[in-house]
Amino acid sequence: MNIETLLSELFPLGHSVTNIDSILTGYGTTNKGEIAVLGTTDHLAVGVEAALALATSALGVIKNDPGRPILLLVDTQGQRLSLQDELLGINGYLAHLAKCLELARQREHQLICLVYAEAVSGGFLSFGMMADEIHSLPEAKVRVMNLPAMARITKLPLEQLEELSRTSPCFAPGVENFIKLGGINTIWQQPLAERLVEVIGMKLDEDQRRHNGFVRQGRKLAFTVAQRVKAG
Amino acid sequence: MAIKKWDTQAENRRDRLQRAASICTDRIVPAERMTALLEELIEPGDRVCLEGNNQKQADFLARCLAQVDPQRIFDLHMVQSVIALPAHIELFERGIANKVDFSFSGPMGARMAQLVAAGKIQIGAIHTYLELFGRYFIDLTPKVSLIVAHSADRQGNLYTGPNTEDTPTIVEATAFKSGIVVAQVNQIVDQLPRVDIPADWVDYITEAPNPHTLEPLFTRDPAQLSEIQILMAMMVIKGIYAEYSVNRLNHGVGFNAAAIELLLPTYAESLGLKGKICRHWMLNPHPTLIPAIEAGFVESVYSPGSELGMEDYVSARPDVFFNGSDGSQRSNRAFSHAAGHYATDLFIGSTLQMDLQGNSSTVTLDRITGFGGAPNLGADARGRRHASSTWLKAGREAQSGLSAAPRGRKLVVQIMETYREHMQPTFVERLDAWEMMENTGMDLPPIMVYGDDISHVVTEEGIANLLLCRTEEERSEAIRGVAGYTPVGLGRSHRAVENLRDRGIIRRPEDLGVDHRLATRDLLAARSIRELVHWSGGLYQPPKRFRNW
Amino acid sequence: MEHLQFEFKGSANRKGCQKTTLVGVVSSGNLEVMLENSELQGLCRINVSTSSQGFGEIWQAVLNDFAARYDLSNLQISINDGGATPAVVCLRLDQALENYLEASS
Amino acid sequence: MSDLSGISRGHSYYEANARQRIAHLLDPGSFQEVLGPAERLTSPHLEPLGQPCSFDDGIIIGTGSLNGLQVLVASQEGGFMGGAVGEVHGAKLTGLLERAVNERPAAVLLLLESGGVRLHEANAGLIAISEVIRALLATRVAGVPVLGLIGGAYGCFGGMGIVARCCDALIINEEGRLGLSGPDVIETTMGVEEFDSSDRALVWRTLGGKHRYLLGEVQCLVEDDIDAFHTAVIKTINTVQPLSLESLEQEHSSLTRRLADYGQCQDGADIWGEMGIDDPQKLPLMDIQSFMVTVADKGQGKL
Repeated sequence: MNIETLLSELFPLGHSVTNIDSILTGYGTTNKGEIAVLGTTDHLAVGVEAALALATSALGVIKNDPGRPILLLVDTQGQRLSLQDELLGINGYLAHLAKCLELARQREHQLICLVYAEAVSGGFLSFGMMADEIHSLPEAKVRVMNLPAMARITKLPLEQLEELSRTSPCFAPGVENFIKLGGINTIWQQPLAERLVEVIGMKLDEDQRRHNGFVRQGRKLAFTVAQRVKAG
Repeated sequence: MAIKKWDTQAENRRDRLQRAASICTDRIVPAERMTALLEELIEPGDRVCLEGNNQKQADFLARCLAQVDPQRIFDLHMVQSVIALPAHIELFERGIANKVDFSFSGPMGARMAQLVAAGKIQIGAIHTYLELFGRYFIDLTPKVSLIVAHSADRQGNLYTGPNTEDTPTIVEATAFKSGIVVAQVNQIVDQLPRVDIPADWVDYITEAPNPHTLEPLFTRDPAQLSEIQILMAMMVIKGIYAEYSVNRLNHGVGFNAAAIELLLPTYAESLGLKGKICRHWMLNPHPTLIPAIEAGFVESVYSPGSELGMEDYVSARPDVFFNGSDGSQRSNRAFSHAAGHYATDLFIGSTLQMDLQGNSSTVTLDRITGFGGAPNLGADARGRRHASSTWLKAGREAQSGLSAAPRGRKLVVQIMETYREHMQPTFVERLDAWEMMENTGMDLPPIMVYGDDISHVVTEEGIANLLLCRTEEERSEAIRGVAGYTPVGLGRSHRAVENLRDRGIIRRPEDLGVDHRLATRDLLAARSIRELVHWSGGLYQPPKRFRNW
Repeated sequence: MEHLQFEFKGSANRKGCQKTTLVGVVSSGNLEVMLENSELQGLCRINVSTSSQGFGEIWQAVLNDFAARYDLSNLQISINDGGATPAVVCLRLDQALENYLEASS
Repeated sequence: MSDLSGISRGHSYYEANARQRIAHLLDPGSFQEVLGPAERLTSPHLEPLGQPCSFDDGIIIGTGSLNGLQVLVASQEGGFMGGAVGEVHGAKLTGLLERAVNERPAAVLLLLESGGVRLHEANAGLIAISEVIRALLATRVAGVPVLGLIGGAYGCFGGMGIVARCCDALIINEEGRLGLSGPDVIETTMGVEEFDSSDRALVWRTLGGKHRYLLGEVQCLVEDDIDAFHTAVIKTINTVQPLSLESLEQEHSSLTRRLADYGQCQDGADIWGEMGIDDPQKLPLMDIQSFMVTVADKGQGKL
């Protein structure tokens, strides 16, 4: 779904979201009131400028609109792969973005994420995955890496990975797999505006993902292991 | 009766130079005209020497030669130390050359084997360096030699820099037998630091578009040394170097040798061995030798070639190394290998395979790799006559109980783990070299070091002293006794091995008083390239690929 | 992956410590060795998980010698192997046992 | 054994494995492992791919003391799958950080050495790292400092590179590397012209400890000695700032300035030159002491 269609379906009551260099910022109107919007489009490869721009917007919402819910719209092919980004410390820029979003959570902003196109590793990790809850459109593509690249790096035969991806949700790309693991809460079906309104105001205190992965049987160990460590 | 002419070779040389004048009348040839020049200088069927060893390479001239018109220049007989560059192979693929006499073909070994099978290369023989150099003066004298130097002056004198290597030998054989010498240099300058090759031995010089290739072949990163290698190095120091007071020696290249070098300032020092072992070396300037030099173990080092990054360090230690009046090192492979054969008391090296006779080989199937210098260094010098206490002690061990005129023995030590990585056994019933011989129709299996030259075999299990063995069976059992869990080692008789142990033929670390708990990386004088730089006072400048800072 | 189990009857009742001992790291050409006290009716049991298939006989030979060298009982040894050579295996076994006995004394 | 004084040197952090680092960093005998190897909490995802597992899944966690201060500690084993984060590995780390919120130790010490997500269980690994980030920041919000130590052969990359920069403070040695995408990943994807990963000097100018220190990304640059890390931990533990709007705005302006000042630079040495360091090419060759003298008052203000 392209970004214009998405925004009009999410906000039939109107929005002021702008797209500058594939960075989305602005506000949308719902029948539960205004919601701040931050996001990327065009499968953006997130580099230092983009991470900084998103952080600027996040800090702006924290300062100017205390407590307003924030919708994170995800479409990224991951971090930008370049020497210059590494030279400047891109991981620090992405961490900064994650910290700004965490501060928003601490200051009672609800963080809702919608993966509407692509969500890949680094760009997703420091942005959409910081949300209280993560949703996705049915056609969205979520992955760490595609299978051929994975086969190359792990030096495992592609056929073996393909075979195993049919039974294990653990490494094959796909929204369904992330749902089984608890990494994504739900798939949003039309009408999107209703889906959004349903979740606004449902404030969650804890990271639910381990528990969801356990209940959905996709990630059986993470929850119990973490609980045991925590309990001491 | 017709008068016999005695100067046909010189006349032929004049003809060639005259033809070449159509391309270039000057001694200094523009790089872009080099291929055309070679087409005039070289005639079909010529014996051509292309300089290059495992370190420096006349890479530009090799490319020029590979580009000549094969309709004009063909059936060349190449004589060269090493076949290492793609251009070397192209000569045969394009039919410019069809025969080769050489010494080593490491990286191109697999392609060599294919071309031999396809009938594109006829191998005269695979030599050691000294043999090949020797034949340059007997029956393989080059008509044209394409050589490499660091720089030239406008008169044509050459400066080789620290990597003199094979150049004097090749030029001597060519220039004094009516041959033609063409040199590539990195730069032409007004004033050379020193003259390594005089101008009147050189016919043409060209400034190559890029500096010649130089491989840091003797650099071993201490970060990769394992505890097993350290344990074996401890055994060598205590069980061989100390026991025989080894002072004149050569180390083969490799991690096992690097481990020994790095234990001198620590383990050997702790045993009080400074000044008692390892004083005089025939060795490329191994960076891993720096701590031992700085710690005062090493008095002199003579080198067959230099090592990338070691130039400033070597220049700053003229008491140790052989340096010119300009301060930079001068090396010479021919002299070094003669010295390594006759003037050292010990050689230590590693191998990929060893059989029950102690024969060792670095052959892997489907590759023709050759010998380099190891067989000359790793062989008893039967023609040696001067004595040393080390040589005499080894000789006494080898001869005890035999009625023969007394003579000494060189210590030839093979050091290796019983398994290589990926669980390839080092000890085998039959060397792959035999199969190689059968597949390629060689006269002999390509054995690197013959078993009867080997004095000691060192593995993680211990040391086998083959000098003390009196029968074939005893030698085999001694080798089995240090062959670990390889099929060969598992075939041992425990009783026989214990018997050999009682006689001191097999010695385990505990028999030697080597505490295996000390065999950690903390025992290394340097655990990283960075620490080597530190030892050198910043003089060693490692190539980029070896840095982690 | 290949999973092997070996058992040796020992007589020396050297009681180890309560703690487990672990040495080594599972990486290419390396292994981890874990030693635990265990009531095994006098047996020393060794479990090996290895990424190198088909070397059961060599493991048997290495462990035979190890068991003969130390004569251990009531000890569980567990190994995760990343394709270590017998030399490295012997070294780690010795290190593990030294740590184990040291900690228990 | 007789005199081995020639090798009497400290314990190299770079050389040590994950367990040895903990043993030398903490007060002797104080470390109590949580979910140790005997629990056999191994990854279930490796066996089907023919990969050996490790009894601790490549991370050692537990409690201990450092100069008498109670700390929680986690140490990643780079030797095992490059320290990569899988389901169990990540859950141990997350659990430890959450435990810190309850126990309120003086600090949580993260001895980081990781290539990021373990591809053999990629989805679980990615989510696990996200959980670590959230747990880490929650721990900081709760007022417990989290310090990261970097200095192993495998560096700190991928998602763990982001985790590192979420810590209150970082301590690194010269050999340590910190970044997001490893040089080999960039070379494989974008070509050798973008990043020649075999040029190790370039790798360190871009990702190495000295450059990270000059950028102000790490608070302490130390010798490769576990004692030096120990000293740096004590020095740093009391200087940490809470996660607040003010601190983030400060970081924001610092990162904005960095981008403006050095955004056009193509090489670490260019940046150091811009910082006003004379002869920047010399920096990589200096030992830590002379480096510190040379760069005093240079580089970006510490975050």
